[in-house]
Amino acid sequence: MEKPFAITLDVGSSRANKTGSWRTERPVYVHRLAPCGDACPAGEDPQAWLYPAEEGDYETAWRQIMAENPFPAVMGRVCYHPCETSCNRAQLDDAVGINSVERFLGDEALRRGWTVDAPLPSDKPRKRVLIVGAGPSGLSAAYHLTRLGHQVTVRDAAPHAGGMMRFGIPKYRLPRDVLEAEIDRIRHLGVRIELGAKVTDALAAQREGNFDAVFLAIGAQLAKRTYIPAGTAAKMLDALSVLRSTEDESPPRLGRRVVVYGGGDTAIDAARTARRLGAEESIVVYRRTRERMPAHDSELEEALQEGVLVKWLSTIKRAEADRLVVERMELDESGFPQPTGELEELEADSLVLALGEETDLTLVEGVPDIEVEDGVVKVGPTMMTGCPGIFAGGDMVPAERTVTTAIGHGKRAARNIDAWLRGTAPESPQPLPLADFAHLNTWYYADAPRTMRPRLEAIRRQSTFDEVVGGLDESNALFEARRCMSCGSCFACDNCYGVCPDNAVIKLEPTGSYAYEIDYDYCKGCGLCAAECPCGAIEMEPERV
Amino acid sequence: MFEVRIHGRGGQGVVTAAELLSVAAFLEGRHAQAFPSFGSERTGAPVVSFCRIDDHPIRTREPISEPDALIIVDATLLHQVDVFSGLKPDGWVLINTSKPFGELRIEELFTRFDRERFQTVAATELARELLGRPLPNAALLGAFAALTDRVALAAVTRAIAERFSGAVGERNVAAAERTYNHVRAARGAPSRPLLEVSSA
Amino acid sequence: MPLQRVKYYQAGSFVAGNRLLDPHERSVQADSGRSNAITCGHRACQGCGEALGARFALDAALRASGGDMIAANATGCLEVFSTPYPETSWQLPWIHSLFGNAPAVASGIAAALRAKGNTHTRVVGQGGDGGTVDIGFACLSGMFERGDDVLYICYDNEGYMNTGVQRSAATPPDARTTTTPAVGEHPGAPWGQGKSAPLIALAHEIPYVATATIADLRDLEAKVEHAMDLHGPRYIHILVTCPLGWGTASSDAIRVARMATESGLFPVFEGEHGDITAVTKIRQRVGVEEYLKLQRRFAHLFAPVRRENEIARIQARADRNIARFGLVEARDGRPEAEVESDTPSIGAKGAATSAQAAAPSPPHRSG
Amino acid sequence: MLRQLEGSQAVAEAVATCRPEVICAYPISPQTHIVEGLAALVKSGRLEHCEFVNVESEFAAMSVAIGASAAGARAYTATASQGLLYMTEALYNAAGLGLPIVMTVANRAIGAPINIWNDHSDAMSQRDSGWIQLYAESNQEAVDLHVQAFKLAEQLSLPAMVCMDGFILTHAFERVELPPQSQVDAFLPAFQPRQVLDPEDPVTIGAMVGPEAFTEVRYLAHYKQMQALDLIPEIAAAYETLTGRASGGLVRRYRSHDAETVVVALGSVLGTIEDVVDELREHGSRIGCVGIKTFRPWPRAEIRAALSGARRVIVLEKALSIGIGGILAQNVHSALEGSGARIHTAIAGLGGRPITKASLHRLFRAAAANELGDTTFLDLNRELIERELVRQSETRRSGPHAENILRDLGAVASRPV
Repeated sequence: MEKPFAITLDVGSSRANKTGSWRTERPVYVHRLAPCGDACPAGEDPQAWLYPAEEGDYETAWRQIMAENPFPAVMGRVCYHPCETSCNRAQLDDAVGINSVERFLGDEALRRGWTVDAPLPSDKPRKRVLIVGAGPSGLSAAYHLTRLGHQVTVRDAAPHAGGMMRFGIPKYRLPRDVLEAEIDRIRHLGVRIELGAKVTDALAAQREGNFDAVFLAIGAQLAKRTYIPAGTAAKMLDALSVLRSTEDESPPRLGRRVVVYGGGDTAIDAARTARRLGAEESIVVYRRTRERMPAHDSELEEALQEGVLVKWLSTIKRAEADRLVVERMELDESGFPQPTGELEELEADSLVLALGEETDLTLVEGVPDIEVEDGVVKVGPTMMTGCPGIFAGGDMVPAERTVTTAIGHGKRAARNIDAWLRGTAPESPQPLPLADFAHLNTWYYADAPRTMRPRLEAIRRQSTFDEVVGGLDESNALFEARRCMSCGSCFACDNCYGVCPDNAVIKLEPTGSYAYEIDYDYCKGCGLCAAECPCGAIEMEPERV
Repeated sequence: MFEVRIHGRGGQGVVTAAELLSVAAFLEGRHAQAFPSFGSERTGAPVVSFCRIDDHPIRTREPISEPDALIIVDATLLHQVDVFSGLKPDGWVLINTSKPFGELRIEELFTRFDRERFQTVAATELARELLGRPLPNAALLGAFAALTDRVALAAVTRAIAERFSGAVGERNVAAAERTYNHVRAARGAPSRPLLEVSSA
Repeated sequence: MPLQRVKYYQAGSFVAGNRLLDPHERSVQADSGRSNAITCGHRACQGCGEALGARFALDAALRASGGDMIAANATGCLEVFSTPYPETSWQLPWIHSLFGNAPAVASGIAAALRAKGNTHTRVVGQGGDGGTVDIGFACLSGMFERGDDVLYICYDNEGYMNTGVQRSAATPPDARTTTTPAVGEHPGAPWGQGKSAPLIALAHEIPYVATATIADLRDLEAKVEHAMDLHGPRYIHILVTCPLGWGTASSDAIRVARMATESGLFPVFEGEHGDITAVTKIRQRVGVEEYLKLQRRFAHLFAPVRRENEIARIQARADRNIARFGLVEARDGRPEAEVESDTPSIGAKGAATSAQAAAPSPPHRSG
Repeated sequence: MLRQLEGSQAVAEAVATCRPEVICAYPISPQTHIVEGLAALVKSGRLEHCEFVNVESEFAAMSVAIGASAAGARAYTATASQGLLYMTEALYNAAGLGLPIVMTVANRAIGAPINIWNDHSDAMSQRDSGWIQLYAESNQEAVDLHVQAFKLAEQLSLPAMVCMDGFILTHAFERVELPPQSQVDAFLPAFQPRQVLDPEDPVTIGAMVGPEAFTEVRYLAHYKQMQALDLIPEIAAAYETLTGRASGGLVRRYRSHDAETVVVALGSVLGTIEDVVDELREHGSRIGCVGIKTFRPWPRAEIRAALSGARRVIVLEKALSIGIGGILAQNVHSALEGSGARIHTAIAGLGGRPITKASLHRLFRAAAANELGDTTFLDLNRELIERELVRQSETRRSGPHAENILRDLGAVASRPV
């Protein structure tokens, strides 16, 4: 139409006016490390696999886990999930049930028979690696090394693979078929596992099999001892052998009243096992208080629910056939238990000692330059011992003795062994800034309390070795996955796109690393996008003026 | 040019009377201009309206200050308002009243005006009788036509009929004819059949 | 379009978008094909709540009308920053006439469309609180009572910001403006003045009245969409924050609006034909102090001396809203008004109970 | 068709034949009968496709008209006096936006003191609003001007105001020829807006314009209005060939060609003046009259030409610009600059005071006898004024300007009728 001058204008013409020049700060999309990933000893990034899980793409999610950890189903059962302890959502309502989702994915993979492939034969020469110990650490290393294209042989003295996962963790926490299935998956990758093959001399074994590198992961199976005056009739066992023999077909006879001496997870496992073996009374005697008990809370809780009793601040002075003499302790100002001299008697048919385990280091005795301290082998950041080509990990190196840590060691060792074998520098990725709670705008997260995993009613637990903790069905696994706040990582919620008063956020096609782009021609730098980003994935940077 | 001034009170149809008169003249093919004494008078207040009739287009817009004829719709105004102001010596005066002249106490006027040109008519009474309402317009205009002979009864009745449709119109027409004949009779002229109206 | 409410955050009603929903179920502001009724390059201040509110509202209206819409705009910030010659930010047919006549101009447009037998093109009038609540109020009321087919949207930033932050009838008590300066014995805007335009609109018994804020854009969109489903006069009153006039950080624009509702100072409700039909419950109740402290226009309440009485008065004002409108869901599910207060709830019983769940998400609607 | 009609009714009928699509109405005397008439025409269905909007004020009336016109509808409204002032802001806006709204102004005085009767103070107060102002001399001309006004306004995309004297014309019954619908349809095409709010082709109307372009916008507005000076005569001529009636135009001369004294005036008083001119001519005085039909834009050249032969010009006007005097007179002055003609201003008919032939006779004779001052207040009650001014000067001494007014007091001071 023939428009009057100046009074009537063509629509949208203000795009000629680049208001970006007003800006003193510019919004920038960033990626921060979520606390869960930061806390995972196995180096998983839970958020990364929860993301596809939210969309119901479970296989992708599972493969994300498998890139870091070959034992999702096991993890989903035995991991003490530090990820959940550090989860930001815990400060809002409850932590996201990362562990239960991981278990759901692990089980889903087993149910559907998803497998991972070994890498295609590449031009780089295959190296031979010997791994001593078929526990979590060894198998994890074997898995990763194989996927990195190496030829791996695993040797273990035991008749079955799994190490502590099998002999240290009772069935009711980790059903064996699940364990077997995940180990088989590793076998099928082409890992050679030789059982009942004890390695007594690491160097010799390397020479004979001319392996290019060795990874030692034999764990710690020697029960620690302490001197307790005991009558001849007194029945004393150590926790590991109780658990181990429970695994065989000849369970130990413990009697009606069992006392377990110690405060670690093994002690609790032994006490719970005792209940299942028919003990009417299963009492844990521990010399400190609950706060100082090394055993994980969830374990203790379940034990107490099962009727296990704990005698705090007590040490055992003497053991008789049917009774124990116990001394009451009290903590001094430095928090150490001191004897009080007050004695009392405790009826017991057997005493199970769970005072920790030690590593049998005979196989490294001949190895030069290896440093041993406090009964464990010292390793560097690359998991290599003082002796070039000899790496070590798991319970036999200084670290928290959990399956997850061991699996983490295995992965780290594998990647470094690969680097060492190829004569390249060991990997050292730039650590991302942490996405702590302060970075989030939690208003945007709907109230969604955690779904509790179904518990077997306590009564059934006391008599059977059925699995105590059930899994999630798909709907509540999905729900749990969607409770993830995606801390520090854009989840394409469109808030920035929606709240920009200047329409200066461009929404990109779903492909590409970021979902959006700032149009700096028009962005005035008001900071609304950053303030209203739920997950702290936008940062305001001062403009260079 | 023939100029008529109509005096009455708000609500008595003074303005309508002037309009009808102008329409009657228009229907005879002549030029006419009717307008009220502009204002916001309310019911009961003395009001004036004007009507000019001519054979040529009327240009002037001034109020009529020297009328050729007066219609006094409300006799109580005779001694309240100077209704006769500017009336031409030979001007016509039609007064709506049932009283005889004697009771109007206007004898002194006849020193200045022609007694013969004064006429009373009981228009309101007639309206009450015929219309059931005291609206004397039609009756007055019939009488005015008879008195002044400046507009034909036929034109008056047609103007009335155009303004008031149906039974109301017929009764008003009847009222106009009654007073027309009454006045002619009173003035000694034979009542005659309605004239043909020259088409406008 | 019925709004899907999934409890999970990605699909929840609190974020603009949701990669887990079908595109047609996503909010207008999440749609990469949204109309951007007011586009880039306008000269609004950083973090302008009005620019934001206007795009939310008009994009939603445009989508509802299939792009077949005309807007009339009152004088004010919105008009000035969007159309300085030679550029305009509007992308729909838009007219600015005067400060006080936007509702009447809209009426005229609607009348023209009626006369031309055009039943499809929709008309929206809009202005700030000054143009609506003050100088344009007679025209607004006239538009209401005549039943003209116009959706009128008031962007309420609680003052005359365009002219430099003077008091309007929508300025809250104690707020500092340049005509109610923070000096003297009673600094800031006086008590016992001002009016509630939404409630007055409701009193016209028009088909639809709603309040909303830029802090809950899905709710805002849902209300605009519902209003567009109806005909006759409709009124939506949107609280839009003004970083300049309120003395807030530009990045706080939405946060402050959220506080306004969560404190109870700005009740979010809907009404039809004179009755309140729905109330948005407070989700995370906060004291007014948290809200006031974000704004320099209330700074004189906290320094140099803390004015306890004033703060308490404002809190009482919020509490009264909470009681009157039933803004808080009590334990037993009954609105707090009925439980804890003897103030008669002005929302019909139905209103309070038919209100949405604890989250500030729009009520379910179809069509 | 010839009819004996009230002016307001005639205008209502004429406006209806122009097929307006939106009519806004807010009552004010003496405009009421016009919108009442239109309301009936719309309600009865005789005027189709038209929305009659009862608004809450004149401000709203003009605003609704603005919206309607911007949306492409032919919009009409009517007002007077205080109403016109109340819509002033919107009035300027309609002109600024170039919206071809047509409005009848039933001219009436402005208070205080409140006064409902006729003069031109209302329209004159809006002479700078950017609206075209046409003044009707009779109801016939009022009818014809409305039809022409729509054509003019829409051709220029400018609003136009048809001014007719309140009561004197609006309430007067007289013979009027109403143009038949077919004639109006032939003369006035459907409204083709120059700019329109159309979702198919969206535009922003009413942008904010700063110093960089405002002067140009204003210049163009002025330029556009001045185009009416060419267009109005064309339209009037076209209308005359169609209807055979000479109405409107810029100025109308009456026996002024050989006149020494020429009276200049606006609106319905022209008829009375023409009568007086004729009467004076019979006594041999060479007097004539020039009627201004278009006051805005100001037809400077035409008026200068029309008054070229005059030795004496008497500007008779129904408005007073307090603090300076005549408004029309100032405009005439500007047109006659350097012509040497003596110009008298006669302020008459304020607040409905009748302008009688008698008074005009006295005025014109006084002029002929060189007894007329620069500014005369026709029929001013001199005794009353002097008494009042003296009383004031006694209580508080006024300056020499006030004294001058005493001296200026019309040489002619006759008793009002």
